[in-house]
Amino acid sequence: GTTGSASTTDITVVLFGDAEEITGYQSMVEAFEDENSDISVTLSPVATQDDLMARLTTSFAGGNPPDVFLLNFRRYGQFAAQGAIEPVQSYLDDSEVLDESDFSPRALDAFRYDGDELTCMPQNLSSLVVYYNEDLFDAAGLPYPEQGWAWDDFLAAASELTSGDHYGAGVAPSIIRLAPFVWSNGGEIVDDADRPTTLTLTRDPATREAVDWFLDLQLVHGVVPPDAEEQSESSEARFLRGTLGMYFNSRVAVPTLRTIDGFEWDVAPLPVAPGGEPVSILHSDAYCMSAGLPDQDAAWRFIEFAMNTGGQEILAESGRTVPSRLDVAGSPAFLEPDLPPRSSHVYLDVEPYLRATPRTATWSRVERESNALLEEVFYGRVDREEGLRQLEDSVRPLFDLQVGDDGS
Amino acid sequence: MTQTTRLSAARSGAPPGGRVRESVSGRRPGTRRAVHVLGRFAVPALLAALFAAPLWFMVTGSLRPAGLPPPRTLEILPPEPTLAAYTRLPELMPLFTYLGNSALVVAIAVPVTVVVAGLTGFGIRLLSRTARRRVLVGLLVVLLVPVTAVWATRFEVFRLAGVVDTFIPLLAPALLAVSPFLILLYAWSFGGIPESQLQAARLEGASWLAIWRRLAMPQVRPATLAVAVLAFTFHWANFIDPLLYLHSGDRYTLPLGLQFLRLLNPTDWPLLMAGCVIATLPCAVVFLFAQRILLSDDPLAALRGGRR
Amino acid sequence: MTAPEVAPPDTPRRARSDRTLSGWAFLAPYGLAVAVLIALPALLNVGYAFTDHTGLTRDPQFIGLDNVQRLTSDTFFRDSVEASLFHVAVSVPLRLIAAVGLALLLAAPRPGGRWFRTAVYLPTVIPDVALAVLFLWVLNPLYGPLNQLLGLFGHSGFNWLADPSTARVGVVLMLLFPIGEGFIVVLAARRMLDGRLYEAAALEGCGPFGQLRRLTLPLLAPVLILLAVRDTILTLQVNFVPAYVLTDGRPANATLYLPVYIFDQAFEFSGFAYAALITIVLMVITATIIVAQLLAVRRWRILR
Amino acid sequence: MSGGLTGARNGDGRSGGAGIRLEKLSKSYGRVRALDGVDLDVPAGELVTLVGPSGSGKSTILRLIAGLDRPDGGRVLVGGQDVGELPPHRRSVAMVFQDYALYPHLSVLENLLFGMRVRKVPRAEARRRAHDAAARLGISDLLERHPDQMSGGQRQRVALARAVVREPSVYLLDEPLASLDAQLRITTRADLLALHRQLGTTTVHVTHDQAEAMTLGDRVVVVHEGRVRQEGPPQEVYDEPVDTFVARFLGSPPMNLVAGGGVLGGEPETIVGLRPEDLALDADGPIEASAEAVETLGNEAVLLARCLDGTRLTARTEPRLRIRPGDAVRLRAIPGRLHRFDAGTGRRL
Amino acid sequence: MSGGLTGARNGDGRSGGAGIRLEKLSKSYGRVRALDGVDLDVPAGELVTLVGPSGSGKSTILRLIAGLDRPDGGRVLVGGQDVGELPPHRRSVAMVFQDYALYPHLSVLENLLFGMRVRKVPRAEARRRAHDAAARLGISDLLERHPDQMSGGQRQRVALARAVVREPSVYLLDEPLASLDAQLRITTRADLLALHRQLGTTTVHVTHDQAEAMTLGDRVVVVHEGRVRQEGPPQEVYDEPVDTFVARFLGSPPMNLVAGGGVLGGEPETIVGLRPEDLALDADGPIEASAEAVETLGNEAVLLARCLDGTRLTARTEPRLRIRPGDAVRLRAIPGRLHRFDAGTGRRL
Ligand SMILES: Nc1ncnc2c1ncn2[C@@H]1O[C@H](COP(=O)(O)OP(=O)(O)OP(=O)(O)O)[C@@H](O)[C@H]1O
Ligand SMILES: Nc1ncnc2c1ncn2[C@@H]1O[C@H](COP(=O)(O)OP(=O)(O)OP(=O)(O)O)[C@@H](O)[C@H]1O
Ligand SMILES: [Mg+2]
Ligand SMILES: [Mg+2]
Repeated sequence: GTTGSASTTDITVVLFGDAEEITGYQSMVEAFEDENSDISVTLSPVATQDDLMARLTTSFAGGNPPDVFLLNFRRYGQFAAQGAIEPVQSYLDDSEVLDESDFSPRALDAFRYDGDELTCMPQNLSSLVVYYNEDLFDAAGLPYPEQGWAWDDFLAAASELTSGDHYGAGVAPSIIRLAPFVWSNGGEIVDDADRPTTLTLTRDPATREAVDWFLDLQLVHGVVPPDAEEQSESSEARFLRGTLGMYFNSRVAVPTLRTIDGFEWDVAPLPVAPGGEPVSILHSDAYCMSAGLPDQDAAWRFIEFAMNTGGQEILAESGRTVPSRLDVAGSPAFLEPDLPPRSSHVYLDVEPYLRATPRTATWSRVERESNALLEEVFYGRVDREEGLRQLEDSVRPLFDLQVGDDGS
Repeated sequence: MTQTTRLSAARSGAPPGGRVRESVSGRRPGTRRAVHVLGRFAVPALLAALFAAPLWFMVTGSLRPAGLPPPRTLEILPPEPTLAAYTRLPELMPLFTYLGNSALVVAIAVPVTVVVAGLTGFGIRLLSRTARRRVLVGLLVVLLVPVTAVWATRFEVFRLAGVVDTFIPLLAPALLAVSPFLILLYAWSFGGIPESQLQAARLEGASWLAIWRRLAMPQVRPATLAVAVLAFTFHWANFIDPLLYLHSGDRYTLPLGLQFLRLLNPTDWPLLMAGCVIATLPCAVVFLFAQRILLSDDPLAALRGGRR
Repeated sequence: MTAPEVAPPDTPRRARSDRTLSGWAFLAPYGLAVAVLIALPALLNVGYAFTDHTGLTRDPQFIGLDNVQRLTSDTFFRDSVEASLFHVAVSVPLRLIAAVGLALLLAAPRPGGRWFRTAVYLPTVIPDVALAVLFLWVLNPLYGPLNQLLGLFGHSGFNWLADPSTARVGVVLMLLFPIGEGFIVVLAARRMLDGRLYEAAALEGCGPFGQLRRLTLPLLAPVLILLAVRDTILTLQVNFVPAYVLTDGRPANATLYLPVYIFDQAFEFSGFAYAALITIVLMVITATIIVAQLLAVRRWRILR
Repeated sequence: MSGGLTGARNGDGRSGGAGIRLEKLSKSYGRVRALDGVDLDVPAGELVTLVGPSGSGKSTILRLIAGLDRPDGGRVLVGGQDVGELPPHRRSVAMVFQDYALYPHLSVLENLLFGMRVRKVPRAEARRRAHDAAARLGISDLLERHPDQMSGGQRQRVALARAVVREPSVYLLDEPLASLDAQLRITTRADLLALHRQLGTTTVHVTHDQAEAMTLGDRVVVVHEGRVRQEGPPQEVYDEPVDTFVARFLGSPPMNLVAGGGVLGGEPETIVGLRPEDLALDADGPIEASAEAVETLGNEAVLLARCLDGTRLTARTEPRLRIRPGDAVRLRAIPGRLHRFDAGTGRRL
Repeated sequence: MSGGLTGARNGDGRSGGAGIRLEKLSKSYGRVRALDGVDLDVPAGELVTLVGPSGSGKSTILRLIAGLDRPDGGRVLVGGQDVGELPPHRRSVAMVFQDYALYPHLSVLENLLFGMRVRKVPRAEARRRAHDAAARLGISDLLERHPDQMSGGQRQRVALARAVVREPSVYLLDEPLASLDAQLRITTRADLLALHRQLGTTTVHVTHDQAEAMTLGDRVVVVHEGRVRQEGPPQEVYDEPVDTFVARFLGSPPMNLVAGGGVLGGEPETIVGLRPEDLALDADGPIEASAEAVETLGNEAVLLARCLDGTRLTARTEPRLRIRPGDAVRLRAIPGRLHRFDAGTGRRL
């Protein structure tokens, strides 16, 4: 808590990330403390988002929540629904440092829990993209993917690249990987984006078409590594080793991919459905403040610093994040022409088309269970029709679950 | 001294596999020898190898060069063993800080565990029969409470005590002797000390605490050794308590660090195995020191051997 | 020092109670720790089971038996109970048999015996998280040593963690290795048996197998029961960290053991009160199994 | 040495010690009545042997004197002072247990020092006393050994030495010879006696071996079922047992007891007793019998004879008899050596 | 009963049993040479007592006969047949251990049935034999108890009963009386003897108690340091010990041995022995001494005397002497009872 002595205030910041990300946050905290000698920050990192949830629940339940914590937009609904988060809207409105218009509207919209007031400050604006191995494309005589390429182009390239222990594409079977394809095809993954009551993978024809296309990659065309192969060597490891043509991931992968020195690689937008839109899915984490603490001032000053140019640049330099501040995102600090990927603008080009999944209190659970069942279908462990039906059926009750006073 | 040797021989018994069976079997010498060697060495060696195998895979897996896909056939040793994975570990995380924190926690928690378990076990020894039975039922109930039931609610206690984000919550299991099982281990061992010894010491003016410290504890050193090893393993491997009750990154312990590692690349096996080796090594070393006594044919005799 | 002239009124039993008092005094630190760190939190937790506490706010409301109602229609909970029961039914006997069998086999003094015992104990020192990571590797369908071993016998192996039944077997297999504690206890107990009894039995015509069946096992019965009870609790409640890391409930809830589900509910899904209720169920299940075990072996005179 | 009864000891702290007096001592363990009104007086400096069958309450008496248990009723006086409220270690009492209760993890020297260490006796003083005691008991060259490296007899002496270093007013010895083998028991018995002569400290020695009781004590106290049956000098108790229990308990083989007198002659309503050594083989003896067995003991033999009326008698005889089982023999009771007891109460008439 | 030596037993399976013959038996445990060429012959039906100090190898002999250990050299013959290759349970040998080795988890009845159950004796037959044996040893009313609910003497009888149900050719008893108290030992000794008379089975009885050895056996075998020192009827061994070891070992108090003869008269280079009972108090005796101690045993007393030249002698005397320590006494050796041994080898001359 903010148990400060007369001169300095202590705040605790809980974040998640891998070792390298944490180093980035560390240097940002140091820069902040240099500028604000009256605030001392305890940086409290955890590895996974699961660990983060455990940490946050314990400290909220124990009455000692952190001042600032980082949450993915797919999880904050759970907290927001119970009023555990102090909305930042009023702070942002009063701020002399930050201005709402500096930030990506798509990212901000994702964090308006009631659709109106801003709940948390999104710090990044990542999205799903395609990383591809230029050397493999060259060897196969394929053109590099470009803006607006279509599903068929993608499939053709993937098939061409698949041979022996080489696979054309790597993608994790999960809702957030599947969703942009559905949206691109004009479908929806839930019946109502604001008050969803069920997944719509089977009932909406456009959705179903996209789902089948996605599943066919593995089940029919075999351009995605099968189950056992994926467990033995992740797609990322394959891509690093140069035996995977294309790899779907968000910006997160970049620091790791930068360790590649055996071949050239770049990033491309998602392929577009026939006659569809170049949609992608938002990946964004935001700084939230705990509700009910006596003094939010220090916490807000930390967020201000992190969201301001200086803070955003420090993180952008790690290569891992796409800054949510559009001015920083457009600056060399992010675009960095001397380090791969050359085409970082791809992340920014898609910004107007970014969409987000529902942000209800139980969404993270829905996603979790769906992913487990989708994996069963994707790797052919269960029959496709049966599997998808089961997926919808078993997940449907989760939409109705009440968490706190939400939904009543 | 003949008396002594015979006594200790009787104490260690003649287990069925040993001397007795050897002379019992009445088959022809050749077959008997074959069966004998098989029973005495081949089968145990096979089982021992089976149990050692996962550790072996762990070590050899960590010695493979990074980035290469693992072999698809069984290999006893990687073709070009390398320590590359180990040198990468400290680059990826503050390995030595984590190790230092873990060491500090263990250095405090293990003695505390031994003292609490020892005191409690001795207390049980002193109680009357009926009281003892009641305490044992109580211990069973304590054992019954799932750990998950207290994780979050304990935080409240720690917050009220103002010890969140210190190492003190990590000592909580030590104050609980890690598990009632360790207390039982002590109670059981203390049961072997004859009543007359306690009374003799009382007569000589020793307080119960002095009796515990000077008489009881020194006599159950194998139990202490066992408790210490088990406690070491527990505290060293403790993942949940640091996750929930530690906040400052620079106080983190090794298991939390291992978690960061897993996130980096879930199939970078050499790196993961190296992390596992580092996490396991201290426990293994501690245990290897203890096994000399703990697992010898006659632990008491082995202890005495160390004493002279 | 002179003796007091008059005896105080309650002279009798003071010497005895001096000892009893000391006994309780020795138990006091532990008792205090139990009260503060287990009893209090656990009671709090039981209280929460009948509220709408989510873990994120601090004003839980009493909602009566709503959570119980929810429990009755929760298919995940049903899966979870089934997974746990399967696990206990398979894992506990196997772990016991392994620990007891190995301890008895390796108890006899023999050259190098210590190293055989050490090998059996060693997997027990592997930290939980490391054990799980290690088994992710061991059970790997393509590179995993287990499938490669099966390959030597011409079997194509399994995709262990992908299939519900093999995933369960995989977890059981993993937990079959850290049996060192039971192993060591049986070893110690076996050493304390009187070698003379075995000679007497041999003289009466009892072979090694008969000695095992008629002497060793009945004599070790109290220890075995203690281990069974402890292992039941451990398997149901504590051993979940490796399972959590290895499979995290997948596939198809096959390994969604109760503690994993409790953890998910309490810490991931903001179902703090609901998790508290499942915790109570878990305790009841555990206690039931233990009582059943104790009743089943009542005639062995272990409580003598 | 701190507190306790040191004041009751005389000058050099070596001779005499304190007398013990038990008054109406009673004690029950649950429903078992271990002691049932025991009165006993042990003058300072005397060695008294408590003898009785197993379970008769001998150990309980010692435990009450030492303060390890509290009596349900009655008083314990040491040196004339009621020690009811004194904890064990302030009673200036040293006890030697049947199993010696040596501390197995300590060397002999450390065993001797243990008590003084916990009582904070200065180091030099403690070592001096330990070495003194060791020398006195002839174990000076065992000081570095551990208990399990010694023979029973050696352990026994260490246990005694540990009692000696306390310089107590009273020694309580609970069957200290029971776990020694026959040969060793005899020599250690002599050592014990010698020690008592040297120190002259009040000593209560418990045994269930009647031979030990006879040879050791200035006085012997026969205990049975929680009561003192008889006390007195050994020979006196042997010669004039107060009842049939004592008569049979002391002496081996035990006294022949014939209800109603039978072949020994006597009134009905009485039991007549005759010790085996008082029954002689005599070709003209009045008692006709046939030999049943002859147990040869080297220096003597025990003849088991069955009289014509079926009474069995044992007689102690010369060793080199040529009597075979079945032979007819004649016996004579040495006159004046008959004991008469009441058939109802068993008490001596 | 399966296999083994039943053939060697005669008709009714009750009398005689099989003779035992040990030839040049030797056995080492590590560096300890437990047996060093033991030759022994036990005729069928005889009861032989093995006696010797602790560690002399008595138990080892039994273990080799039973087949619990294998000899390093030499042969064991039972009923004339080399049993070297037979496992213990085919040797038709029953053993009673010093600590009884009753199965603590079984009731007395189950203890008795145990061996017959593993040997697949029909149920009814087994129960009959168990009840028979129990009746024979007077433990019929203890059948439902567990070993920890019985006294030492009762356990002892159960152990014997367990041996009896086997109906073996040979009984091996390893100090079965050692853990009993003195009173119980005497009565159980008688029971044992009676049992042997009834069954007439070859029996080897081990003890370190010389009194037991003297009274029990048809023959006594004295073992020392892994060798048989002497064997023969008890009285013969007592009267003519072959060396000083046997001389001192049998008899209590032990024989007086005076190197060079001294006050007893004799040549140098010899040791002269005299049993305490052969040394009489005699006012005109040639040996002047002063009394050191008198141990009264009720029926007799032992006088410890120190002669003028410092030699200590013990004499067995009348009980009611009025001699005090320090009194001057005169002693006389009964002529013809002197034993002479070679001073170098200790062997009888
Ligand atoms: N702690 C105890 N709890 C219950 N009963 C006891 C206890 N101590 C002694 N007794 C009982 O009190 C009686 C007297 O016991 P005590 O030990 O004084 O006998 P003892 O004469 O010393 O016998 P022994 O010669 O066998 O040592 C016995 O019946 C015994 O069973
Ligand atoms: N299992 C064994 N291992 C090592 N030494 C042994 C073993 N058994 C006996 N010995 C040694 O062999 C010698 C003879 O032992 P044994 O048990 O035959 O003696 P004993 O005459 O029966 O003695 P006691 O009267 O003490 O029983 C002793 O020195 C003993 O220490
Ligand atoms: Mg006693
Ligand atoms: Mg022996």
